Amino acid sequence: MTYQVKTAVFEGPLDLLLQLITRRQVEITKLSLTDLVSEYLSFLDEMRELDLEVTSEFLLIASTLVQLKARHLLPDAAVDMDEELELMEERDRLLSRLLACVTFKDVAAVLMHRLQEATRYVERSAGMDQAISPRPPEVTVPVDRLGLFAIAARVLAAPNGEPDLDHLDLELPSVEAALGDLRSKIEELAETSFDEMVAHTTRKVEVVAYFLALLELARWGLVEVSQRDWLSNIQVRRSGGAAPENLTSEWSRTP
Amino acid sequence: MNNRSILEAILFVAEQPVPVEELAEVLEIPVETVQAELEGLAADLAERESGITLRQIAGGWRCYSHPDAFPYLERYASTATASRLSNAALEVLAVVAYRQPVSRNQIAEIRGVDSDSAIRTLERRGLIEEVGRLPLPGTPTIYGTTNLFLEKLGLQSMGDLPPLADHVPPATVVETLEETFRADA
Amino acid sequence: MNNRSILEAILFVAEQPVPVEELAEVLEIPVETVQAELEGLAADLAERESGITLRQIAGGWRCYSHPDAFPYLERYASTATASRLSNAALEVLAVVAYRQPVSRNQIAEIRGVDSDSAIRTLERRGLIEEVGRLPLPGTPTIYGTTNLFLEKLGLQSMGDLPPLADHVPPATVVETLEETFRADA
Repeated sequence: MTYQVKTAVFEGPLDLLLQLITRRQVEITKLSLTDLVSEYLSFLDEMRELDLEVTSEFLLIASTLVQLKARHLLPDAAVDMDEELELMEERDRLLSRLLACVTFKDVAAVLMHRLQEATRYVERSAGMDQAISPRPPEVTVPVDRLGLFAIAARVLAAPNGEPDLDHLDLELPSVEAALGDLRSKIEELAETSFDEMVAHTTRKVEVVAYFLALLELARWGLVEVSQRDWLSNIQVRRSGGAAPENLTSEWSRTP
Repeated sequence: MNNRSILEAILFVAEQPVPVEELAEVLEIPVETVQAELEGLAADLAERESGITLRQIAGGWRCYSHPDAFPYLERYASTATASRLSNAALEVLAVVAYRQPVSRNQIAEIRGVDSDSAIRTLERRGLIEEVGRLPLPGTPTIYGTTNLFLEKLGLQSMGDLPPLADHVPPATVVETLEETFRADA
Repeated sequence: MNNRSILEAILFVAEQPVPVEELAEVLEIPVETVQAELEGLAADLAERESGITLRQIAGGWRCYSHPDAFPYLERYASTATASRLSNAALEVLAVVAYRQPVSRNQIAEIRGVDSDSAIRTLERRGLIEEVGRLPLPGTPTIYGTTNLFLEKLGLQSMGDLPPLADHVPPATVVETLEETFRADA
């Protein structure tokens, strides 16, 4: 299990290498190539076991590291000058790519900060008041048909923007909480309507949560629901049955 | 940030008069305090001869441009920037063009943000128009593009717009999902 | 009505950043005077802790609500805040911002990983766009940032981005890395 946690946090071979390095940043001056190489290699093994995609890029970096390590361990061995030069070139390339990667990661953090800052500035989009606004003599559409097509493709391709799980987690009302609330209400009231049950909510998603909770209660046989026609209020009545022990909802959140 | 500034910020972005009770709720302060602050703010703006005025109107408060600035606003309205459509308006226009007839709510749902003022702008500019009502509670208006739209985009008919269907592979949605799961460590 | 108030009124109704030249034309006064008045107005608003701020952005001037009021605006309008970009998308955005125009392959090379879906995400969000094609086999697309990028980041121009050199890791880190990888250490 720990593997998944580990592997989920890096993206690509450079990223992996960086993480292995920064993990020991406490003592960056004592960074040992030997340790680094063995860790990188063991990671590749783990990835293979987990059947993750090991690209040639991963292997290329691994082989460079191994070569460097070999050279490191055998400083006096006779070496082929050509091979040596090639290795040095490869090393420099790796080094400069690592540095570029670190640099852009740093910039990305700055951009994120700026984006967050900028969203806090809200512009006024109401325009001129209709009552006093003069009709502009000639409206300009700053795109042609292909431009408009591109915009449509962009906007229509991603309804409601990107799905963002962090947000969902924070903002979705809990069905479990709604369940608890409904159960205590139905204990108290014996008979009520869905509209009354959700009278205190302010957002549509909360109503949805309550609706799901109500379905769950009906499934457990704790309430009876009825409706005169499809647009009328849903009537909810406590049914005779006692609550079974240890009810678990499929909406329960697993930590 | 003090209450007066917060009220000023809210009324700056508001697209219609905001009832004092609503403001009191947002700031979690008594209605009387809000009323007093707003009167103070309105007096302030008037005193320093601001280009913005604050008025109590139609059951709420709203900011307006100062009436004396009207001749200049008229001239501004005919400049390049003012007559060019904003990004938001262009997005709404694209949605209406490809999804017509479409309602306010459908547009907002697609864009993920409230789009009322952009819709008003496009309507006022004659690029979209009401084409009917939906048989739903509140009978929401549905919009379509106009002949002026065709003219402005140099189109002979709507058939001249590149078809969208072949260009929106559902794969992109899958990929976006995938990326969200993968990259957000 | 004085120039400053007229400018305030115009920027209050403007739906996008207004270039200073355009304002000068509307008011029939020199560009320098407009610039000075706007700077004065911005300072004024800041000094009296107004809920409105005036910023020079994406080639023009535009009024915004004060960032400190944002939590209240969210409560007032329950604004759908733009959903966050993933780390991968942010990194690609950083590469495009500083290396533009840049191709898919060049981006992948720098990040050491395939970046296609992050590129698509950014394109869809309107933050980057195709700016041309390379004269190579397969004529690969090259990307650049958009005006919306400037606006979303609160930048006046690309020159406002901090120089890349500021983000290069400190010498000690570079040295240690180099030492580690040096064969004859």
